Amino acid sequence: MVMVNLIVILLIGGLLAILSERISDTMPRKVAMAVVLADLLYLLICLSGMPEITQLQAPVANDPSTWLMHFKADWIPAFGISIELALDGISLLMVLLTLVLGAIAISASWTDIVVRKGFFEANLLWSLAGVLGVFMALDLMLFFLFWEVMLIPMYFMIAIWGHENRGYAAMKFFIFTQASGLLMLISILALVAVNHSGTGIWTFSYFDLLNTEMAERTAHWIMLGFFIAFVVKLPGFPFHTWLPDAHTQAPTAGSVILAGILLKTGAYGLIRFAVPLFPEAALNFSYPAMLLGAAGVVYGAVLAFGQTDFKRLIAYSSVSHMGFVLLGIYAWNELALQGAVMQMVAHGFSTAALFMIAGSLQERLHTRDMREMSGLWQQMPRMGAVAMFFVVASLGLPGLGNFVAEFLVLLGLFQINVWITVVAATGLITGAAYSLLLMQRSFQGEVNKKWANYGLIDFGSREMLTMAVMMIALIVLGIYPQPVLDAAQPVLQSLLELTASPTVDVVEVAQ
Amino acid sequence: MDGLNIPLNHILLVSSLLFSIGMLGLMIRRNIIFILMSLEVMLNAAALAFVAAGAHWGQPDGQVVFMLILTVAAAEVAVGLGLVLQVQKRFKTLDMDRANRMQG
Amino acid sequence: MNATMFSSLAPILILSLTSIVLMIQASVKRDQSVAWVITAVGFALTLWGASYARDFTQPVTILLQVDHWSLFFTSLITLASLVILVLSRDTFSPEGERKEEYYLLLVLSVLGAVVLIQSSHMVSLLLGMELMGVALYAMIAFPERGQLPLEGAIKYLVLSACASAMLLYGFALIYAATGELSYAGIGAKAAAAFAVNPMLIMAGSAMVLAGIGFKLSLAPFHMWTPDVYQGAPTPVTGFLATVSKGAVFIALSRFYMDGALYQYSGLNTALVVLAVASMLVGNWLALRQENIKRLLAYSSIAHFGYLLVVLIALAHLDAGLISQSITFYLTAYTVTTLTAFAVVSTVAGEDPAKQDISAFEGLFWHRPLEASALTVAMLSLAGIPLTAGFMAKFFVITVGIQSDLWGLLAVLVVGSAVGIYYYLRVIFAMSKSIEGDGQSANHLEKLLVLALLASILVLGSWPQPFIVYVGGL
Amino acid sequence: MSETIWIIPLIPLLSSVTLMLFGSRFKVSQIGALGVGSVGMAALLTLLLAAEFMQNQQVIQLSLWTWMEVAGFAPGISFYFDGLTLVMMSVITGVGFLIHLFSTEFMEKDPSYARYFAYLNMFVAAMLVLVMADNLLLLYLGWEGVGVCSYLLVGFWYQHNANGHAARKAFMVTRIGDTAMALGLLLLFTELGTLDIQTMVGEANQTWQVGDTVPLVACLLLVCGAVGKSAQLPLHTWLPDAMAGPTPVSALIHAATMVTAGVYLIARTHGLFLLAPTAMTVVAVIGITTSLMAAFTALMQTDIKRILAYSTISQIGYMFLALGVGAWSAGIFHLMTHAFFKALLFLGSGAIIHCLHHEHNIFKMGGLRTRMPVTFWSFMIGSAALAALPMTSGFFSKDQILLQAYQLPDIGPGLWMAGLLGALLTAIYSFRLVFVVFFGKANTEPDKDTGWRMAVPLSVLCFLAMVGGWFMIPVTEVFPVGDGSHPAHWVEYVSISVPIFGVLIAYLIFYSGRLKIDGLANSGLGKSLGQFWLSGWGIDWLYDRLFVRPYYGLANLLKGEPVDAIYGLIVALNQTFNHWLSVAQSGRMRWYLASMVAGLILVITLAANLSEGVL
Repeated sequence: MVMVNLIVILLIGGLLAILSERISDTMPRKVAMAVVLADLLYLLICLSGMPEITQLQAPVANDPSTWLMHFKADWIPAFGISIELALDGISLLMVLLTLVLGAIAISASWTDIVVRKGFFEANLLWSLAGVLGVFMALDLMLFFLFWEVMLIPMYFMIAIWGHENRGYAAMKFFIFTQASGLLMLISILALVAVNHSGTGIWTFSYFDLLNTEMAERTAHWIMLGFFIAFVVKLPGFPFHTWLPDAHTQAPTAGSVILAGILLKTGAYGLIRFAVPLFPEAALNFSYPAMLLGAAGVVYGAVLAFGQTDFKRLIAYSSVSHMGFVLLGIYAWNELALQGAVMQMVAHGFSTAALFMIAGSLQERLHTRDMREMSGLWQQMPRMGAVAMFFVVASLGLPGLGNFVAEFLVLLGLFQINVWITVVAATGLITGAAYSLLLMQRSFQGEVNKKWANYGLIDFGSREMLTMAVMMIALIVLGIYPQPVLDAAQPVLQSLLELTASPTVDVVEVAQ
Repeated sequence: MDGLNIPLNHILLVSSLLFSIGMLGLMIRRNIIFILMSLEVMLNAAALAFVAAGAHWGQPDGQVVFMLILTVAAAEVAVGLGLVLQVQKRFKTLDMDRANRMQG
Repeated sequence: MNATMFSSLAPILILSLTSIVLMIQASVKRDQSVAWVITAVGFALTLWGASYARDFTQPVTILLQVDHWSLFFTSLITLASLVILVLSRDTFSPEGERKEEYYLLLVLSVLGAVVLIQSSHMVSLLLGMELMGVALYAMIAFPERGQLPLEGAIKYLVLSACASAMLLYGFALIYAATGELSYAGIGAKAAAAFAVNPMLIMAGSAMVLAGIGFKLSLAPFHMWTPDVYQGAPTPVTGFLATVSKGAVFIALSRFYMDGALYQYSGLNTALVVLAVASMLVGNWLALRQENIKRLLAYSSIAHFGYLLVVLIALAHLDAGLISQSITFYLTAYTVTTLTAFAVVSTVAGEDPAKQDISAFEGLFWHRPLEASALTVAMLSLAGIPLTAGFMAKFFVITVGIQSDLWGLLAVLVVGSAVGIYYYLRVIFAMSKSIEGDGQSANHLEKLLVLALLASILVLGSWPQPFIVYVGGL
Repeated sequence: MSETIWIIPLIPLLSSVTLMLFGSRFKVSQIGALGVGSVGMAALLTLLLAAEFMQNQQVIQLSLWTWMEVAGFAPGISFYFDGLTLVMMSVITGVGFLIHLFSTEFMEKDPSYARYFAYLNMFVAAMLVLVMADNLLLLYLGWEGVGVCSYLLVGFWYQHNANGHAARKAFMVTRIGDTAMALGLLLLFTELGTLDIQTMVGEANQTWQVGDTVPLVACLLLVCGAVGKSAQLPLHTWLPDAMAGPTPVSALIHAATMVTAGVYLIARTHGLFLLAPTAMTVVAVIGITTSLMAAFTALMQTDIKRILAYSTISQIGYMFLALGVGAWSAGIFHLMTHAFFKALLFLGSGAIIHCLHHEHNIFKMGGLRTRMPVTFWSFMIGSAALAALPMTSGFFSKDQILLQAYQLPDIGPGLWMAGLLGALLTAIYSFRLVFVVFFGKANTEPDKDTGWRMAVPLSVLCFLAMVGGWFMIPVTEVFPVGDGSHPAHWVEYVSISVPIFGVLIAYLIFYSGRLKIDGLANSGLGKSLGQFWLSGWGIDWLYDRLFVRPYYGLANLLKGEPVDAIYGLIVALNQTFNHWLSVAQSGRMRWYLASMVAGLILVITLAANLSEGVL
C-alpha cells in the first residue's frame, strides 16, 4: 500500500497545486514542494520501519515475496492484468532519485515559471507520479500505462511553458516515445500471448512471465520491441534526436525531470525487462546493442562539441553519457551493471544541475546562445564555480559520482569486449573537450560588455542550497558509493543468476 | 421455366453491362439530373439481376426484392430531386463539378 | 409471428411509434421543444425496450435476429442518438428553422440503424440501410441556408446511392450463386456455390464489401467522408460518425460471420488491402488538416481500418474474442467520437470559420471543461492508456497478435504513430496561451460533456466490469 | 604518526574548501595565512614523518575505507608510504610551501586571491593523494585531480581567451594520455584482479614471464599516461602553452611536481616494467628523444617562461631516460634536484616578470644583474644546476643517469652520446638565458626588487639547488639495486666536461660576442632550422592539422544532426503522401466516384483471385 500511497499523494498534490493558485500566486510551488518532500519523508519513514532496509536482503528476481515491498490487486482480471507494484534495491534507488530530483525541479521552477503556475506544478507532480509508477510497476500492462501516461504532463510542460520552438519539440518528443511505446505494447501483448498459448493463463505479471518458454526467433523479435522502446527513451543512438530538441525547449524544471529522471526509465526498463525477460535473445543481441552504446558515446560527444546552444550541448552530453549506460547494461556483468546503475544516479544529478544553470542563465540573459555569453564568471562567480564543479563532474573527474560509474562500466565492459571499451573510453577525451568548451564559452573568456550593465544577479541562497544538495550527492557518490552499490548488488546478482545460461558465450578477453 | 429459356449468365451479363453503363454515366456526366438517371440505371441493373436469379432458383424472392429496389430508388430520387431544386437555387447551376466548395 | 416476437421487437416498435407521434404532433401543432421532448422520451423508452427485449432474444422471422449483442448495440446507438439529440437542441440554426422534421428524421434514421443492427437477411439490411441513409441525406441538408450542407448532402446522396447499387448488385450475384438471401442460408450454401462457380459468389461478396466499405468510409471508398463531415451540421456529423458507421459495421460483421465469408482467402486479402489502405490513407490525410471536422473524418477512416483488423482475424480465431473486441472498440469509438463532436458542436457551432484548429487556440484557459474533454478524446483516439481508445487498441492488437497478423500490426503502428501528430496538434493549439472570451455552453451540454469525458476515462481505467459484461453478450 | 598520515593531504584540502566557500569574506592576509599555513603544516608533518622514517625505515600501509566493492573489485581509499613516497611528499610539501609563500607576494594585487590559493591548495592535496595512493585507482584520482587543478590554474586569468585555450589544451592533451592509462588500469585489473600496487606487482611476477605481451601492453598504456602528464613526446605540446598561468603555478605544477608524476608512476610500478623490457626501452627512447627535441627548441625561444618550459620537458626526458635504462633511483634523484633548481628558476623568472611589468621576452630585459641581485644569484645557481655544472645538485643526478645509460648493453653508448648532446644544449640555452637577461645593457627598468616573501623562497631554493646533490634519497628499499659497476673513467670525464664546454659556447656567443652566429642563423638552412626549432619542431602545427581541425570540422559537419535527416525524410515522406492525397480530395464528386469504381474493381480483382481458394 505504501507504494500506491506514494503515487496517490503526488496525484492529489497536483490537484492541490492547481487549487492553491486561487489562494495566492506563489502558493502552487510551495504546495508542490511540500508534497514532494512529504512523499519523500513518507517513504523514508516507511523504510526505516522495515527491518530489511538495514541489510537489503537478496531478492530472488522471480519471487516477489523476497522483495522489499510487494503489492498486488486485481485490475482487469479478464486479461490477468493487475495492479502489481514491487520495490527492490534498484527501484528504491530510482524512486529516491526521482523524489529528490523532483524537489530540485520544483526549486528550479521557483521563479522560472510565471504563467499558470498551478497547472505547471500539477503537471510536474503528475509526471513524477508517472515515473514512480514506472519504477515500481511489475505488471507489464501497468508498467506500460505509467510509461505512456507520464509523457502527457511532460508534453504539456514542454508545449505550454517551453521556449521559442516548443511546439515542434514537444511533438517530436511525444511522437518518438509514443511510436516506440506502441512497439513495446505489441511486444508486451505478444509475450503475454506466447505465455497464454503455453500455459493457458492470461497474465501480465512480471514474475509469471519471467520464465516464458518461446522460440528463439520469437524471443528475438519481442525483445527488439522492448529494446527499441527503451533505447528511444534512454536515448541511444540513432534514436536520440528527439532529446536535444525536447531538452532545449523545455522549461528548466522540465529539462531537469527529463534528463534527470525520465531518461533513466529507459535504462531501468532495459535492466528490469528487456534482458531478464529474454535472457538469451537479449544477450545474443548484446553486440549490436553495445555498438549502439559506443556509437552514442562518441556521436553524442562530437555533437555536443559542435553546439552553440548551452542546453543543446548538455543534451548531447546526455546522449554520450547514456551511451555508457547502454554499454554497461549489455556488458551484463556485475561490474558494468553497477556502473550503469551508478551512472543513472550520478548523471541524474550532474545533468540536472547543469540544466538548472542553463535555466538560470536563460532567465537572466534571455538567451542560451553561448556566443553571446563569455566571461560571466566576472559577474556571477558563484554560478561559475558551481558550473565548474558540475562540468568537471560530467567529464568524469575521479572523486565524483560520474567517474565511479564510467570506470565501472568500462571495467566490466573490458572483460567482454576490449575494442568497444577502447572506443567508449575515447568518450572520456571527447567528454572533456565539450565540457571544457562549455565552461570556456560561457563563464570564462573575455567579459562580454553586453552584460556589464545588465544587473546580473548571482545565485541566491535558494539556488545555492539546491546546488549544494546535488554537489554533496555527487561527492558522496564519488568517494563512498557503497550504499548505492549495496542497494543494487543483490538485485543485480539475482538478475545475473536468472539470466545465466550455458548458451551465452562470454567473449574471452583478447590476450 | 417454360417459354423463353435464357441462361442466367446471359442475363447477368446484360445486367452487368447495364450496371457498367450506369457507373460510366455517373463518372462522365456533370449534370446532376443525368447523374440521378445513371443511378437509376445502376439500381435497375441490380433489380434485373435479382429477377433473373429469382427465376433461376424458381423463387419469388427475386421479384420481392425487385419491388423493394423500386421503392428504394424512388425514395432516393425523391430526396435527390428535392436536393436538386435546392442546388439550383443556391449554386445557380446543376453542374456538379462546380459544387466543390469543400476540398483538401 | 407470436407475442414474444413483438416483445423482442420492442425497440423497433417504440421507435416507429415515436415517429408516428412526432408526425401527428407536427401536424397538430408545430412546436420544436415539444418535438424534442417527444423524441427524448422515445429514445428513453427505446432504451427501456432494449433491456426489456433481452428476455426475448430470438430470430424474428427470417429477417431479424434479436440477440444480446444486437440489443447492446441498439442501446448504444440509442444512447448516442440521445447525445446527438441534446446537441441538436440549441446548436444549429436557432433562428427560425423549424426542427420538428429534423427530430422525425433522427428517429427514422435511428430506426433504420436498429433494423440494420438486427438484420440477418439481405432485405432487412437493405431496408435498414436505406431508411437510415435517406433520412440522413435530409438531415445533412437540413439547414436552410449555406452551400456546404447542401453540397455535403448531394454528394452523400449520389455516392451513397451508387454504393447501394453496388451492394445490391453484389447481393444479386450472391443470390444468383446460392439462391439464398438470409445470411445463415448463404453461409450454408456458400461452399457448394463456391465449388460450382467461385467467380460469382466472390464477385458478389466483393461488391457487397465495396458497398459497405463506402458506408464505413474505408479507403478507397473514403473520399466523401471529409466533405460530408464538414458540410453536415455538427450533431448530424456526430450521428453519421457514430450511429451510422457503427450500425453498418455490425451489419458487416454479422454478414461476414454468419455468411461464413471469412473462409475465403480472396475476400480476406481484399479486407486486408482495405484495412491497410484505410489506416494509412486516413492518417496521412489527417496529417495537416486544419478543419477539425475534416480531421475527425480522416481519423474515422483510420479507425475503421484498425477495426477491420479484428474482422480479418476471424479467419484465425473463434468468434468470442472477435465479437468482444468489436463491441469494445465500437463502444470506445462511439463514446470518444461523440465527445469530440460534442465539444466541437458546443465550441464551434455551425460556423465554418470556428471549425479550424486555430480557432481552438487557448481553449484550455477559457473553457477548461470542453478543452479537457477534447484533449481526452484526442488522446483516446490516439490510443493513450487510461482512455477508452487505448483499451480498444489493446483488443485489436491482442487479436492481431493471436492471429499472427504481423503485417497489419506493423501498419497499425505506423498509422498510429502518424496519428499522434495530428491529435496532438489539436491539443497543442488548445494549450496555447491566448486570451479568449469566456462564453460557455448551457448546463445540459456541460453535463453531457462531463458524462462523456467520465465514460472515456472509466472505460479506459476500469474496463473490467464492461469487459465482463461484453463477454457475457 | 603512521596512523595519521591521511591528515597531510587533508589539511590543504580543507583549507582549499574553506577558501572556496568563504574566501570572499576573508581578508587578504587571512587568505594568505590559511593558504600558506596549511601547506606549511603539511610540510612540517612530512618532516616529522621523514624523521620517523629515517629512524625505523617503516613502510606504512593505511586503509581508511573501501572506496567501492563490486565483484571483487575493491580499491580502497588507502595510502602507502615508503621511501619513494617520502621523497615525493617532501618535494611537494617543501617546495610547495616555498612557492605558496612566494605567491603571497606575487599574487598580492590579484582580485581573485582566495580562488588562487584555493586551487593551489587543492593541487597540493591532489598531488599528495597521487603519491600516497596505495592503489592505481586512487592514484588515478590524484592524477586527474592535479590535472583539473592544473587546468584551473593555467586558465586562472580566464578573461583572456588565450589562457583558456592553453588551459584546455593542457587538460585535453594530458587527458588523452590519462585515458590510455585508464585502459591500462582496466587491463591490469582484468588480468591480475587487483589494482593495489604492491599486490599487483607481486601477482604480475607470478603470472607473467619477462617479455610477455600483456605486461608490455599494460606498461605501454601506463607510459601513455606518464607521457601525457610529464609532457614527453608525443604529448608534450601542452606544457609550453601552460605557461599562461601565474608563474608560481608554473614553478609548482609545471616544473616541480605534477609534470614529474609520470616519472613517479613508472618508478612506482617499476615491478611491472621489469617484466616488459621493451616498454623500458620505449621509455628510454622517448625520454632521450624528447630531451633533445626540447633542448633544441629551448635554444630558439625568446619567452623566458617558454625556455624554462622546454627545459623542463627536456629534463623530464632525462628522468625518462633514467627509468628506461633501469636507473630508478637516479631518475627519482633527478626528479628531486630538478624540482629544486627548476622551481628556483621559475620563481626567479616570476620575480623578474613581477618586477618588469609582466615582460616575458628575454631580449627586452638585460642588465638585471645589479638591479635584482637576489634574482640574479638565484638564476646563476639555478642555471648552473640545470646545466649540471660540477658540484651543483643537477650535476650529481644527471651524471648518474648518463653513466648508467652508458652501461646499458647495445644502445647504451648511443643513449649516452645523445644525452651528452642534450647536456651540451642545456648548458648553452640555460646560460644564453642568464647572459641575455642579466648582462648586457638594460632594456627595461624594473620598478621594484623582490620583497622578503619572494626572497626567502628563492634563497632557500638556492641552497637546495646547491646542496641537493648530497642528499641521500631513501629509496634503496624500493628499487632493485644495480650491480654497482662503473664505466671507464674517461666516460665520466667527458660527461663532466661537456656542460662546461656548453657554458663556454654560450659565453662566446651571448656575452662576449666573439663567436658570430648571425651568418649561420641568417643562412637559408639556418633560418628554416631556427624557425623549425622555434615552433617546437612544428608538432603543434602538425597536431592542429591532424587532430584539432579535423575534429572541429567533424563537429561542425555533424552540428546539424545528420541522423535527424533520416527522421526528416520520414516526415517529408508523410507530408508528400499527405499532399498527394489532399490533392485527390478535390471536392469533385465525379472524381470521388471514379475512386469508388477503381476500388470496386480492385476489391473484385482481389476477391476473385482464387489461387489461394478457401482457407
